Amino acid sequence: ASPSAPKIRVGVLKFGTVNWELDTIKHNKFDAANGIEVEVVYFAGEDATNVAMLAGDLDVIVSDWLWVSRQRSEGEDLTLAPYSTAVGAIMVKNVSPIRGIPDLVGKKIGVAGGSLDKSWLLIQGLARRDHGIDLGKEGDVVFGAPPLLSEKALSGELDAVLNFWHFCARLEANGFRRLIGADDAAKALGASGPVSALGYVFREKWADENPDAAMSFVKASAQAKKLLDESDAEWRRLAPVVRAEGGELEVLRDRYREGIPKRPLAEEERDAAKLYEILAELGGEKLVGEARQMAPGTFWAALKT
Amino acid sequence: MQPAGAAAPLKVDIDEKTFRSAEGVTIVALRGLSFEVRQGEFACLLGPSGCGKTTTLRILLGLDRQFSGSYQLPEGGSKRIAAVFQEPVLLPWRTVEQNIRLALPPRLRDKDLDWLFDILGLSAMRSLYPSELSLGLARRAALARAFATEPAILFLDEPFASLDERTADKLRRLLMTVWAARPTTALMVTHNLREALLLADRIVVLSPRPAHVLGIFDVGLPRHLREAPSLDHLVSEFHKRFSDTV
Amino acid sequence: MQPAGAAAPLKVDIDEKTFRSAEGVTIVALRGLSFEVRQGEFACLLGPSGCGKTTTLRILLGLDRQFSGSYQLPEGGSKRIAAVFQEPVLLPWRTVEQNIRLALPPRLRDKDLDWLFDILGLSAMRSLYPSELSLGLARRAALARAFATEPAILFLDEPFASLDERTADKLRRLLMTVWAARPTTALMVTHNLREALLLADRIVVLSPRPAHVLGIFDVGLPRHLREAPSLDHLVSEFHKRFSDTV
Amino acid sequence: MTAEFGPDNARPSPRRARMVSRGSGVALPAASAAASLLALCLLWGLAAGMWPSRAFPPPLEVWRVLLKEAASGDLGFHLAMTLWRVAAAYVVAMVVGSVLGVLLGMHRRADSFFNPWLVLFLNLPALVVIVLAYIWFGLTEAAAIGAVAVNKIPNVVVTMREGARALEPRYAEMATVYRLGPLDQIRHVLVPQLQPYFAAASRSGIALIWKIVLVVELLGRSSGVGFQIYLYFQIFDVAAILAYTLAFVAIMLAIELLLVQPLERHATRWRRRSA
Amino acid sequence: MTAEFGPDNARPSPRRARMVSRGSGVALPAASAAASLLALCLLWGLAAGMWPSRAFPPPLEVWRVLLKEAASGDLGFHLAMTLWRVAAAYVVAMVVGSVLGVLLGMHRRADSFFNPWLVLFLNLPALVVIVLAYIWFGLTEAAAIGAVAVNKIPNVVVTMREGARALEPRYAEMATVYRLGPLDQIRHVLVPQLQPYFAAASRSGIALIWKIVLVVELLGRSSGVGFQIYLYFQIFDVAAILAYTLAFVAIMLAIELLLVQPLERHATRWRRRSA
Ligand SMILES: Nc1ncnc2c1ncn2[C@@H]1O[C@H](COP(=O)(O)OP(=O)(O)OP(=O)(O)O)[C@@H](O)[C@H]1O
Ligand SMILES: Nc1ncnc2c1ncn2[C@@H]1O[C@H](COP(=O)(O)OP(=O)(O)OP(=O)(O)O)[C@@H](O)[C@H]1O
Ligand SMILES: [Mg+2]
Ligand SMILES: [Mg+2]
Repeated sequence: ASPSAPKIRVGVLKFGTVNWELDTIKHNKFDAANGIEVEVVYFAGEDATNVAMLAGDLDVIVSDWLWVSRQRSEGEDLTLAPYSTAVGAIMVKNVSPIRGIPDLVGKKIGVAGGSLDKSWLLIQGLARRDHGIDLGKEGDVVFGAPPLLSEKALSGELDAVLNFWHFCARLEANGFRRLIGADDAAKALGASGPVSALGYVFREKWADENPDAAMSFVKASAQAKKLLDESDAEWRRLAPVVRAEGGELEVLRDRYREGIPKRPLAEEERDAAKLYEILAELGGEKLVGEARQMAPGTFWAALKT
Repeated sequence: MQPAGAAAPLKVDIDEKTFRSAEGVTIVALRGLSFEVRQGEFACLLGPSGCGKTTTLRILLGLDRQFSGSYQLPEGGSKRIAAVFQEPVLLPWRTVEQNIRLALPPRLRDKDLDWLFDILGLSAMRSLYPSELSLGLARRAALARAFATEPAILFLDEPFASLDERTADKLRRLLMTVWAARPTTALMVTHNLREALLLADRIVVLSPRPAHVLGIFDVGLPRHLREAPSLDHLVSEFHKRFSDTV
Repeated sequence: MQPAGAAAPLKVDIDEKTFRSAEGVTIVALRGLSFEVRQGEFACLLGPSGCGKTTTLRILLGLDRQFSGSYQLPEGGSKRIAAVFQEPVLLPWRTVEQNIRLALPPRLRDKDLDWLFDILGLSAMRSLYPSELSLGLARRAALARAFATEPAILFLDEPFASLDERTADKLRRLLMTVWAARPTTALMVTHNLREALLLADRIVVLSPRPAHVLGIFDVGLPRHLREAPSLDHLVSEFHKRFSDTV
Repeated sequence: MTAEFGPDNARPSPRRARMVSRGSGVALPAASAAASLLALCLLWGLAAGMWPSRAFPPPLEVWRVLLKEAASGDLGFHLAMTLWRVAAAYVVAMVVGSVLGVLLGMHRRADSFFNPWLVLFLNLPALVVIVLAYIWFGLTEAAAIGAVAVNKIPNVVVTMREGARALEPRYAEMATVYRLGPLDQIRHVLVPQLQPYFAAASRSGIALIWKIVLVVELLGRSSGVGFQIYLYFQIFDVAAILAYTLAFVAIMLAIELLLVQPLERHATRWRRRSA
Repeated sequence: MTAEFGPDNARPSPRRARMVSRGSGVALPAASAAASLLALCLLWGLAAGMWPSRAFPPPLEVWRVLLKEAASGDLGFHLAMTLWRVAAAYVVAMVVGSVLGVLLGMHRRADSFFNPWLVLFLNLPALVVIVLAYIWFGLTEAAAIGAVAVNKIPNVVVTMREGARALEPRYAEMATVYRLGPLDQIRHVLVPQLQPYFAAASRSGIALIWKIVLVVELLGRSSGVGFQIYLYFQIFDVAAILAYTLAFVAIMLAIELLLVQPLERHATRWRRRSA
């Protein structure tokens, strides 16, 4: 990068999935090619990146659109550019007798991310609509930290686990299968296609002041995604960053590729708004605050043209 | 070993007792200290300040085991020991009365102690905490504790210091009563020669540190005859024998 | 207010001092206690145990402000006060020597104290901690502390209790030397009448609690004449005046 | 340590002091606590007014959230769950920690052997203990409480050990001479001397336990204040976080003022009050 | 409290006791610490052998990870960052906490006013303080250390306050009478009496601070042991978590054995050793 290239501070989890993409950008110098310099700041937890963003320490983080919408409706000028549509899923062991949602009744289900997790709400909504089952009450639900729940699923203490997508992918490589994904639930509840659960989040003010830099960053990201979509060699290079090998790496690779957003932004935004209403219904004020509609501008307007 | 029931004496035979101070100074407190007190006898330890009297009592009380030599406590009925320490050592978080009752064996805990409080002038102080007592009152409470336990062996370390003469006299009489009421072997440290001559059967005179026995003074006179003039006589007799020490 | 340099006395005028114990008992320690000690005079307080002597000293030392009445300290050069408490009150975490030097005003901290340690028999104990002293030695250390400060006012609460006669005598002489060396007003509590008659210019005799002054005994005799026979005479004279009290 | 009334007053004017009556019933502490809380709220309100920020809501907003959560019953439920866990872990940690601490403080040999273990357990991060507990004993209540207790025990041990080391030997000697039974020795000699250490371990203990309970609930429980706080943290609702926190603090404060302080005043009434 | 040699021996046989030489140099503590650590490792190895689990790796595996992380320089870097934060927060918390604690312990009136504030700060979850600090002061080192100190100060206050309450008034009175200067009073009268409380606050203090530093690093730092531990937690690499933990514990242990214990032995040498 030339010394005058605008610097963009991106906060990520060091072992998180976003870092795979950023590492690809840095390694292949996609940032320099687009006239920017990406500075990666590592954090140990997702909440840490959120705090850092609100504390004004970073230009870009990755978070979900629901969070962005809620922050927007409370006055923060955050906005987002789609990053990935990959979402969590309920996983059960290959040999498990659980075949569908009704089989979950009375089973011990681990749920990562707490009772207001988006995936959990959607799957609950589906269960209620299609099967008349209140999973929250009729299942033996345990909330907990994602790595702990994964471990507990492996050891057999949990009958099923709803976890974030990369935990699911690793489970898949270790004898688990998907029972139902949050994307399936979203579609069943009315979404027309995959919605980016996660996006690059930044302040509108920053984007307005640095429109080229912001746009260049999105471009660099797209280039990296393209490379990751097409090159298995790049994945082999990434293996130490991903901390996976063999079958596990392949599953992670495939799921990652499936999660690359491909739809026009306007479509995604429309589906997101629809999902928001559903979620507002399911999660209530606790989840969304007082706003019953997704905050306008949650998706970065500049990408629509 | 003596046949049970025989009157075994209190026998002290300490070769040496050495302290090592925290700063590394070595202090020989006792060397070659040996004496006997017959059962039921009242003995006094007399010796200069810092010579090792308290150290001797602590060894006999079993509170200090790091010495060379041996000792033997007199055989008696209850083997109950009572001690009046040189400082009162009352539990500050218990009232005077609680402090005294606590020292009693459980079966005596509810015993009537009014007479004792009365004699000691503590009746009004039963519910006070030790920090609310004058030093003299605290000493009296410590004496009350020792007397109340009806001991078979009684160790007293300057029990009547910091008391006015009148009170001290009253308490000496009380001590005699308690001691005479049952077969009690008593060993008392004092700096007051007249007191020793008034109370003791024998006086063990100690040398300056390291303490050993300089001589033993047997007070032949029966106690009821130890009035002022004969006491004066005893004092001068004592001074004749231990002219250069006390 | 007196003109500067004039010999203002130590004036005590306490209407009442009442304690309320933790258990709610009210104890009147002093009532209508008033006496004077002229500047440079040596006075003794004599009174039964628990009457309120220590309480009086504590008030004069400024340690207890909850009383009604007033007092006035004598005017003097340095106004430096020294006190020997009834218990030694040495800092357990400092050696004997450190304890003594700490009490000195900074300019005197490095003063030569060998003579003092010598007289008090503490030379071998300079580096010991208070818990390694016998009670008598600890008292001597507390005395050394008071004497070393060259005070203008000296308060002593039974300084010679738990010392053998020989040591006590030596220390009494030392006290006289210290007191005479500079204009010092001294007030000493004691239970020992002979000691009081030997040392004091006047003896303030107190009643049992609540303490008030029963009478004042002026010892007319010059100090160098207070030998055994004339002391005996003083004792009987004192007893004649205060027949029913001491 | 205040020497304000030392005898160093230069003017030889007569000193006068009037008797002061000591009226220390229950009214005074209550009034002072109320004044204190009011002052705190005022300060908070002022600060929140001066630097308005979503991360620092004013007291009234927190109060509103508190009422809402209380009305919905959530507050009561989660608070009760947390309190029960705190109480259980507290009892376990104080009992085990006090016994171990006193034993170590009294036995120099054992202490020098077990001290490295103590340092290890003292410095094991809560995360490690909690995760191991959940892994071994399952995602159960017992594992949660046990993990919290294990986190706190070393702290209690360290404090009580200092207390045991500072014991006055004369009282133990008196007890030996007068042959006090073991129970009497503990009750009348040991416990009163350890009281200040126990009070210190206890106060900072409850606080530490509650903080660890929060982590435990975050990592593997489905109820409790910690669970709720984390939930609200994810949507960055600081007012709700503070509402839950303050509800717990209020209960602690009530226990402190109504139970602990009167008890403590009673237990230490023997101490000479400074004039 | 052991009355093993009370005078209650029923047999009137002569009692004998030999003088015991007290050789307590440095060799003994070192040997005992080594034996202790060895025993711990053995126990751990045995347990890990009996219940093999990914969550409970044997000591050798942890040792291997430790060496690897050390060789890569990561361990050294993160450890240094954490140690510096712990040290800074420790100094701040102990100084501020001790001063406040002693003042509150001595002034009953101030204490009863500020006690509710203390209870509040004592029970504020670390999370709340840390997030507020980061939001207000940015993700800076100062905010991190300040947040940790604020978490720890109330604990120090509570312990030192107990110490100040238990002060022996006679020593202060002696100091007043002999007009010791303020510095002398603090150094010779106050500090020695508070030493056991300081030791307790200090030991459990370092441990608590390190635990909060872990959280601080998790929530907003890009270095330090806490950062690493949490990273490894996400991929559930318990061996690495333990390696980092034990590296810190080892340093604490070294400080304890080489610095704190000799100092403490020196500071408390005046205590009458029980025979
Ligand atoms: N723990 C200790 N460490 C070092 N020296 C000690 C210790 N205890 C006592 N000593 C020393 O042993 C000697 C004898 O002490 P002890 O208390 O027996 O004297 P004492 O005869 O009772 O004197 P006093 O009449 O003054 O009470 C003293 O010189 C004292 O300094
Ligand atoms: N803090 C207190 N609370 C309640 N009562 C107290 C307190 N301090 C002293 N007293 C009482 O006041 C009275 C006088 O005590 P003081 O210590 O002055 O006696 P004293 O004349 O020095 O006696 P002694 O010769 O025994 O030392 C005693 O009855 C004592 O119980
Ligand atoms: Mg003695
Ligand atoms: Mg007195």
